[in-house]
Amino acid sequence: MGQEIDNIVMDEPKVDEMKKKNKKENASWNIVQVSRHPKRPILQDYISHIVENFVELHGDRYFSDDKAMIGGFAEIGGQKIMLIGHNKGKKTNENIERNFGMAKPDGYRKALRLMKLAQRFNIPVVTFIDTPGAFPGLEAEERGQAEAIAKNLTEMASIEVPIVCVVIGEGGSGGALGIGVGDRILMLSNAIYSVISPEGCASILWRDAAFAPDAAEAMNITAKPLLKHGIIDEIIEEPGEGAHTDVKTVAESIKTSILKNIKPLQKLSIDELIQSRFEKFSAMGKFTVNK
Amino acid sequence: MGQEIDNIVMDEPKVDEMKKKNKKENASWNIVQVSRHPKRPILQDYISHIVENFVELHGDRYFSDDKAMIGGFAEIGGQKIMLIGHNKGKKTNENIERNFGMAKPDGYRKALRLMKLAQRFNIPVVTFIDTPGAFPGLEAEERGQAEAIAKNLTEMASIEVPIVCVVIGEGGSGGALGIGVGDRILMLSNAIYSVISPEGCASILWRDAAFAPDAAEAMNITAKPLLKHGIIDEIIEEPGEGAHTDVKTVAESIKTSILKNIKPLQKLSIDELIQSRFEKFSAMGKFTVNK
Amino acid sequence: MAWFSEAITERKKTKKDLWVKCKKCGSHIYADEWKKNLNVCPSCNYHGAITSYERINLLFDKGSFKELFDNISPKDSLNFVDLKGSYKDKYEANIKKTGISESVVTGHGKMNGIPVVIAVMDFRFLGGSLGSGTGEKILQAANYAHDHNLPYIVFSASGGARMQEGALSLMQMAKTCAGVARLNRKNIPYVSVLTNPTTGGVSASYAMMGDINVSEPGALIAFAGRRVIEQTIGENLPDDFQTAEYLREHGFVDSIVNRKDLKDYLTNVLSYYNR
Amino acid sequence: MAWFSEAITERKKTKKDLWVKCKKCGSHIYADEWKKNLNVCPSCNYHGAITSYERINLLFDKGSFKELFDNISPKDSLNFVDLKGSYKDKYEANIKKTGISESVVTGHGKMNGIPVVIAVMDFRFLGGSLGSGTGEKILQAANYAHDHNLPYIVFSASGGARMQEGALSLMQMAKTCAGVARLNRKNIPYVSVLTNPTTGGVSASYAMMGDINVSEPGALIAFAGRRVIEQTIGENLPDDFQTAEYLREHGFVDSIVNRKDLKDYLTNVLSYYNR
Ligand SMILES: [Zn+2]
Ligand SMILES: [Zn+2]
Repeated sequence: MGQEIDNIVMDEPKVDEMKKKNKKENASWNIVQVSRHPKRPILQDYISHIVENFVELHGDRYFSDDKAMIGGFAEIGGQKIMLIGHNKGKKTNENIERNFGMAKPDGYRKALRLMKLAQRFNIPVVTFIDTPGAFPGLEAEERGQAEAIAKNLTEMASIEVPIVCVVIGEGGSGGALGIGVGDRILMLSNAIYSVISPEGCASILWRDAAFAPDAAEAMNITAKPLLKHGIIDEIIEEPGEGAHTDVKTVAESIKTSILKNIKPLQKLSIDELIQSRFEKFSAMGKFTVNK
Repeated sequence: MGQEIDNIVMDEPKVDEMKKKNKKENASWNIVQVSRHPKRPILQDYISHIVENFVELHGDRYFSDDKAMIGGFAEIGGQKIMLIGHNKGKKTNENIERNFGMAKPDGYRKALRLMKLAQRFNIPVVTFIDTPGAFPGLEAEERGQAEAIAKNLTEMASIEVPIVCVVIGEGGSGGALGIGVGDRILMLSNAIYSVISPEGCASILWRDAAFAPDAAEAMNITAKPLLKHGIIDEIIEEPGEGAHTDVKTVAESIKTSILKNIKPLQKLSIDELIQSRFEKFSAMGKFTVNK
Repeated sequence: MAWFSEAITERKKTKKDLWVKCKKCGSHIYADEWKKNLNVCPSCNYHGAITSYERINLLFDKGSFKELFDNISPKDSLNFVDLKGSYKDKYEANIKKTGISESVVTGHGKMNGIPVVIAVMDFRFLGGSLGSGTGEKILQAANYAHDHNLPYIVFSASGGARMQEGALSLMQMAKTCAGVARLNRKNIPYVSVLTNPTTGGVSASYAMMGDINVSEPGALIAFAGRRVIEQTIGENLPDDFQTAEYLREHGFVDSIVNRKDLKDYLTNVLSYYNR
Repeated sequence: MAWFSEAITERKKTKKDLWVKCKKCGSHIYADEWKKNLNVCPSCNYHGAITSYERINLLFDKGSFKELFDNISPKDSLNFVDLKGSYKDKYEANIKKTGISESVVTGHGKMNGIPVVIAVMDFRFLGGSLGSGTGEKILQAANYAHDHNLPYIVFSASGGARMQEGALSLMQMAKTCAGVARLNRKNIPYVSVLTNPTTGGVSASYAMMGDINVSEPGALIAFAGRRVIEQTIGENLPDDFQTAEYLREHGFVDSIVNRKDLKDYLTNVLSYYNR
């Protein structure tokens, strides 16, 4: 039934083949492991490597300063930007203070405030995505986690400066997308970006979280298929076994890629920029168009 | 020293005369008493008398639905408006739920949301002011009472539809002004509008709250001097002993005055409207200009 | 996204009976009476599920509704297979079962004489999940409203994003919100009606972005699932947590309106639009 | 508005001494050292009061500051008389005492080469209260920034609105914010620096509306007075309640910056402005 509106050919394994495979050791699951590696570089690592002048700004102007989401003025290779990103920690106390990079509504509202400030100052926004997801807690629901994310998705569509997003680790669902609506979406080669965690998907569709590797593979959460599907624009290759084996090199690659991607966006008029961002997201998704 | 930039002549009593007066029975203090009369009509009374179709809307989209501040679509004499106002109660339980008309930041943010909605729908905003002041509590400070009021003052300066404000009872300080930046400011003849409560002023400048009547008189908090000083534009006369003696009549007067004042504003272009509102508030204040 | 399988199962149990058992109060109601009462329990006002077309019939002036974009249906672009089989088999079965081709029906027509564009989600179709086809239809309808200067109303009923489409479904959140953003910039009213349930990615995108957010009584409106939160905070949640009433209290829903009153409520609200 | 009389009294006590006693930690510091350290306690980093001109000297490149609107002073338009006498006598004494004509000094100049417009409140003048003259100067400076496309910086230090001018002083909150609104519409940066104390009507108007809100350490920033709140809620408040640090925690202050670093901080921030 119906005509396919896109020409992307997936070289997915056939169902029979999948059933034969050892589910625990597929390529996607390996990448999930790397993306969650305890030594995986976090935003603060990249800031210390590539940011020349970070003026951190605080607060959403409504309720709090969410430490799971940081941002401020920054300079990268002479380019002034508004830097915004999920703020995971490494040590236990850091992770508690930063809530493991799971932002509350306050974090998303702070991010939006800084984007509007970037608009006022006329500098590009660069976001760094690295979160297991938005915080699933009582106070987050109570203060409008859904509203905060939804508002960012809506407002980011109209922010009148270039937005470049970089997925550096875990791109967990709506919590990732909440700072992920941009003109260019870059992604580290061992990062993931997914509608639901592999464990969550497995526990629903396989009725057992142990099938997470299967879910990871099935959902196409790694950079290569996401590039094919038009969800990201560019893959930033990590060296060796992953970013944690050579932070300096991967930081430099991120910097180069950001600068390269900002440049052409700065040549667009505001109308062109907004229109092309709208078209970019309008084009996302694969569906059947029936005659 | 200096040249006076305005020509308003105040017929205030001289200092000596004031000292002779019986402070407890001055005209201002009498009006304070009427404005706080337990049977003084509240916003809900006027709504039931003059509003034909009230669609109450709820919530600030951040934290709560503050019951001390209400608002929604309304029709007055065929004119569609966004109605917003402080919501005092009469019975004890009402007053507890509505916090005696003392709004929290959530109330001011809800008011602003509704004003922006009015702007989207292109209908005038009419606000009703009746509050002892913004709520002075821990949670209000914590959630940014100052920010919420300040933001309303700033944003109301740029709302692109006519705004008419009516002071119907107590116009208590920043909590009143937080919904009081408009193109036309109307005031009931027994309402008050003041920078600080007479009691508060007396306890600071007279070191005794019992001097509230003196403070009330000294601060010019009643409609007539406020009209002279250009702070309000029109006095709506109350019948007999005050609005509580004839709610229906005063409600009709309010309605007539609102409709009369909206009309010319609707003929202005957006630029003219914003510019004239800016000029109106720019002109407020009396100071000396030295040569 | 965990709710819908459960909910579907419950619905199936009562489907072919002459009686409907109210999920909330347990009353048994004649199927006819249930239907006549718009799938609302006469005892406790529980608002049961309703199909897209039933909803449309309730809302639109007779004969005025024209469906749009009904040529769009899902696509299994990931060749997604889970324990129960392929996504393709699943959605094809859903198309057959429901007679609609995606989890939302879109179109335009008149409500009490007022022309509007509408999107009505259908929970029967894969739990109302937000797939690429869903997002496309919701965006196209928004664009139609934009281009024709018509108010836009979306009725949500959804378990969230459709995970069988991977991140493609996640992106529908951004895509649909981009449509809302365009309406905002043109000052075209957008009213969101949140019905039971509106959860996950749908709550965190267009459903929460109405100029006015309306809900039916008792509707579950949630970003994270109740059980996930209980695990996170290790304590029980308030009884009314994540209900429409709770959300109104916390500032995210403007009004809670009974199903039978929604048509008049919506047109009353839209009568204030003055551009 | 209750704070300032008290604060002034305390200042007077130490004014003519060779020693300054730190209000926070009680250390005795040589007046010379205190001054050299910009009125900041070397022991506990308490940021003491500083006059407008001292502040301006700290901030502006040598010889670059030009004062504007210094012809404006208060007016006793209500013929206000309280127990201690008339408002007119009070402000005239303040003009004599401070050598400035209102509670704010306005002007323009260069900070590290960057041209800016500035308003610096002076707590010595009637407790930095917001009178009509204050509001007028702050608005005029905003208009100057607007017309010349220059960033605007306001240093606040105030007990709140000036009640001796009645509602006229209240209206200065709206008037100054209208000036901020115009800057916003033109995308001209506005930075607010909140110093000790910034309270009442000043906190609830321009002081809280910075694109960036900066504060000096430990500054009291409050809408309602501590005692009023304690009466309202009938319990004690947290120790750091209404400090700059508390406000940063709650999302209302971007950065807390030591006095000596403020010039570089502000010009660094403004270096990001790209219009
Ligand atoms: Zn029932
Ligand atoms: Zn000290």
